[in-house]
Amino acid sequence: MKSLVITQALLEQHKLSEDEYKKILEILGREPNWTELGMFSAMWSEHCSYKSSRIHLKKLPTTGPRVVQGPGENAGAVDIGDGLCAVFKMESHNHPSFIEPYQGAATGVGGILRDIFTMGARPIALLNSLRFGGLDNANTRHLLKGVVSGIAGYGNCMGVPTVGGEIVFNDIYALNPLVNVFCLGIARKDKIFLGKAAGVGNPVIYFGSKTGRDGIHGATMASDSFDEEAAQKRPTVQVGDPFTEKLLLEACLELMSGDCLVGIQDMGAAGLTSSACEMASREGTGVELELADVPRREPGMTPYEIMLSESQERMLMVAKAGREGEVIKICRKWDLDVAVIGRVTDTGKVVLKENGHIVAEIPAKALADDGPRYDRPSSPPAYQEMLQALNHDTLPDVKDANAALLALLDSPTIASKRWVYEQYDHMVRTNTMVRPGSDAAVLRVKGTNKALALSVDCNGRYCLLNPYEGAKIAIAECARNLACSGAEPIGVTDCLNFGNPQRPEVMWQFVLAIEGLKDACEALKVPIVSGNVSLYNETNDLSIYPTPMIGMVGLIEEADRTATQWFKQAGDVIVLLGRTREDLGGTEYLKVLHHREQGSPPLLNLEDEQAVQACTIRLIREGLVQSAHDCSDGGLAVALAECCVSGTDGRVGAVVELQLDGLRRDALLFGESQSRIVLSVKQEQVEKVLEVAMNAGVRASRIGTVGGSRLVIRVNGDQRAAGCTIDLDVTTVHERWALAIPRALGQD
Amino acid sequence: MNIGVVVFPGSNCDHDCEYIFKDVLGQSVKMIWHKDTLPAGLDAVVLPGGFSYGDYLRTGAIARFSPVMGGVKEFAREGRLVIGICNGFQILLEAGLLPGVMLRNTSLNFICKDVYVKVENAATRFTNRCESGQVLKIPIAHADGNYYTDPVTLAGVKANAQVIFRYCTADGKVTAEANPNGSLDNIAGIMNADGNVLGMMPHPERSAETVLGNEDGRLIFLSMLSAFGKSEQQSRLVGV
Amino acid sequence: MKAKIHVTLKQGILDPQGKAIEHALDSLGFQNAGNVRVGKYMEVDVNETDRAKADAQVKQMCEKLLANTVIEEYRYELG
Amino acid sequence: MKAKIHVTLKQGILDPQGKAIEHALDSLGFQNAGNVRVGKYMEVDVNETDRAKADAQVKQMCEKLLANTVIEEYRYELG
Ligand SMILES: Nc1ncnc2c1ncn2[C@@H]1O[C@H](COP(=O)(O)OP(=O)(O)O)[C@@H](O)[C@H]1O
Ligand SMILES: [Mg+2]
Repeated sequence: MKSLVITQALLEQHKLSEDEYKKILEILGREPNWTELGMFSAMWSEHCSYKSSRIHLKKLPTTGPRVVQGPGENAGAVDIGDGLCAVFKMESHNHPSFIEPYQGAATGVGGILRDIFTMGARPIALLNSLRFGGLDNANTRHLLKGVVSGIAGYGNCMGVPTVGGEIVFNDIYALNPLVNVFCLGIARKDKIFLGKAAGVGNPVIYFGSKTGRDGIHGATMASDSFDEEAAQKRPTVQVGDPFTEKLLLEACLELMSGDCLVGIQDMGAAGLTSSACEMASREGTGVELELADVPRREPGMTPYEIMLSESQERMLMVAKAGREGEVIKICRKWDLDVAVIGRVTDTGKVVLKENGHIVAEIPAKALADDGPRYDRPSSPPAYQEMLQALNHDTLPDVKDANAALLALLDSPTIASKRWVYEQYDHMVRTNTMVRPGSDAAVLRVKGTNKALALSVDCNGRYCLLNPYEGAKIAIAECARNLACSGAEPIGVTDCLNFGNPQRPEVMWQFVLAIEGLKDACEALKVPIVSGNVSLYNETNDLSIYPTPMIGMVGLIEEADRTATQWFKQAGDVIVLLGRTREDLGGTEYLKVLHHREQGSPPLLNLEDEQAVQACTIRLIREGLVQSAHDCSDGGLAVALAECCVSGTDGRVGAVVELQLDGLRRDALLFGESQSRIVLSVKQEQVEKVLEVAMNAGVRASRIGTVGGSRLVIRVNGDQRAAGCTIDLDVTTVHERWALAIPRALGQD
Repeated sequence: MNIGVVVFPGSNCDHDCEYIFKDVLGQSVKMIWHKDTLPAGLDAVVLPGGFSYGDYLRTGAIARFSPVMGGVKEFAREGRLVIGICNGFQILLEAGLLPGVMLRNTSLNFICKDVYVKVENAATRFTNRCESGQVLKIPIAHADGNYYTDPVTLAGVKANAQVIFRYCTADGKVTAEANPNGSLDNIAGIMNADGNVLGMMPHPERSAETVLGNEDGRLIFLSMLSAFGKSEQQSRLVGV
Repeated sequence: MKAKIHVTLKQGILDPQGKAIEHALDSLGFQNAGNVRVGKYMEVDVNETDRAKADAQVKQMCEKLLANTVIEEYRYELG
Repeated sequence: MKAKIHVTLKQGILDPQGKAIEHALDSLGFQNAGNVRVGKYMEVDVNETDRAKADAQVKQMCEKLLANTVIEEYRYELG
């Protein structure tokens, strides 16, 4: 091994601290060479080692009767009965998407898909959570278009439907957009594959695309903040090849249907380095690889480059000794590069050779598991109190409620996302019962009577104002979206997007958010089975809002017992479940109409939440409701408007009468009190519905009737002349809501 | 009925087509790897949707050279039923089994949504269970569905009643607004002069079950069964 | 030998991509840009020293695969 | 003036299309074809008689819209 002079600059370039370097010296008992330094740098990056978050993530509830695989593997798995598991995970591709939106988002989709099918699951659904700056910014429009077509380009080509997601626009994300993708697959419970290098002597096989010089050190980049200089650097971008990934998917599933595989893992962040050391570390074995046998796209690649390349669409697997032939045959059938590149050993080490000469030798566990771990200091930001202080007396109540409602519907965060999801194939595989456009997507599970409901949610502004409550609400809202389709939540995945953990205020947000997730999951009895942490989301010293994105999976026992959010039939009665309070803090109303992002987020009582959800699920299962929609951004008025205009088969009006009961008008109409669901119910079933709710301890009020061509919301019986009543033609309401995003994009 | 579904590298809707014919309509289905030859005894061949060869170069351009395509051409020449859906349609065009080409959608975007199509010719082996002029709601999902051909060919296709589906409004008007992709003459599906090869961009297999909220697409498959001489009762209908 | 191949849409065939680019250029302030046509450019190494043979091969590749001669035309240089 | 613009992938960037075409050529019997790279070719009319001005404009069009300079490079001729 060549010796190397380790300089301060070299360490900085590899983002290793002096202490971390000392630890490396201890582990190796000598100086690392260039390749080894690179491997430590990648594996000990924040992205791969979770060094700032690990001690906190331990607090999350990860067990439950349905959990088949918790965190630690490529994805989590929960039992859905019939011998099947739902396998799912969410992941971020924020930094790459900022550099090159199309390829960044596309390769994000590629990565999460591989996480799912390496587990032996066929992916059946994708969702995405996106955060951008305001659409009045040309670069944001460019990013949005690029990201959406990148997600579409990859997912559509793979034949995996993108069935839902969410998008929020806020200037805080302008220079640090978030691109989080969620994928769910179905596997047989007894055929789940894990990433382990078991069986000394077994062959280690590389397959997929060839290795090129793409994205070397992507993992380290994802663990870095951005500044103008970094934007200039523009490291080699990874280009996705969904066609090859589709072949990889089919080849994997074909390989897995036999019994020749022992373990398998995709080469994601930190490429061959992470897959090799993690597979060995999980099993307590070692691996020895011959780098000359790694299929390569470019001549002259060094061991350093081969080990750290993040070329896409590659896999590493361990097969049973003597079964190499079968494996190779299947890979060739699918036109994939394949090569036996090494063996499993009992040394506990990752040993790399180049034409027989050792070029690196590191204990696998040291790389994969013994990375640094920090309990970073945390303290609330100085501005926190100021943020939370919101004196309602300084806010004039709403005067023109019509205009306020239209302004909210025109806010891209609230507006219809049809422009986005029409670019996604959301129907391929013919499982999609409820398409994007309702609270949750619903997919039947072929071969069973069941269906799964999926939703992703997070309100970053709530999390900024109160990280604990905000995180709780993210879980509650996600579950509520599932409840509106009649599904009981069975598992959670998360993607925790935060700023720079070396800032105590960011750590404070992180620690509190974890507490919130924990309490909410425990109350709703739903485990977190997989997840991802994305830190250093800051640009020019400005951190994003803490954004712990939540993806949740719900089970519907009988596929035909589900509901959608829009009103169905004139004459149906509108019933509101839950209680409206004076919750104006952190609302979209406050932002859009008063240009303030301030106050305390709405109060969430987990017991009330649980009761409302259980009640809704029961009502849907008993076939007692025509539609169910939760109140979220924009409050009750926006929820009612959406019920009127979001239907797939046209629009319908409604007449609603509300009582102030001592509330402000704006709080009543646009406040974002939690644990509220708008139902529509056939006339003859209203009594029954109210009775079920009463028995469940849930407040239920009859607030109006579906029908006509106008949305009318009267407060305390007031008339239009008073200027407070909402009275709008549904065509106007629809136009404002449906075309807001295309309108905002039309500025180009 | 014995159905063969061809699997190209990158086919996506192969399982969906298999599901419709086998699990929903109770027919026997064989999946045919594109490097294999067509097995004997098939009554119809389906070229499914998807992204064969990633849609690289041009949609369908590489798939048309797959070894199986020789057999498919022969099968078509013998007058037996071939249906190409979406990417399958694009492959049929590139292979010369149907006239014309597909250009990018005028929006340049991939579009996935329900559209309405009007049945222009109900006297075919693919549409005999429809009424002439009937409007069907069937989803599309493509980026290259903008049908084009030269005026002479178009005139021939029209004169021969080979235009089977046109994009239309919900009440059956063939208008520019109802055209989702810029397709010439609102064409959504055409067949060959002999009437045994159909290509269509909309996906009937996605709208053939009540659980998915729409059964209009089922008429296409039932028509094929009828053409083959089986009534709906005879074919074991699995109620889904 | 390296073949440099241009595949372009035939005159008179609608070019949706070209149109979209023209529109985008326009709204970016390039009002004097017009008539945008988009085609493909491909480079292929042909392992063949005989020029005539290489030429025949490239022509065949174009005819068979690289261009759809219903709507596209091609030209190439060998070098 | 007419600008003829070539946009190609930078060296080292994966070219999935090129790869697939190469594979297809191979199975069509063109075994001696290799190293296929696919790019775009565009023609734009620039309504401008001053050559220097036209040049500056085309360069800007490329930088701003026609090429994605993160992964692509461009060259053009004016004529
Ligand atoms: N990025 C996206 N991709 C796909 N679908 C989306 C996306 N963003 C929003 N949607 C869909 O639009 C609908 C409305 O989204 P949203 O307003 O976030 O709903 P909710 O407030 O109930 O969570 C949902 O059905 C959602 O799945
Ligand atoms: Mg909702």
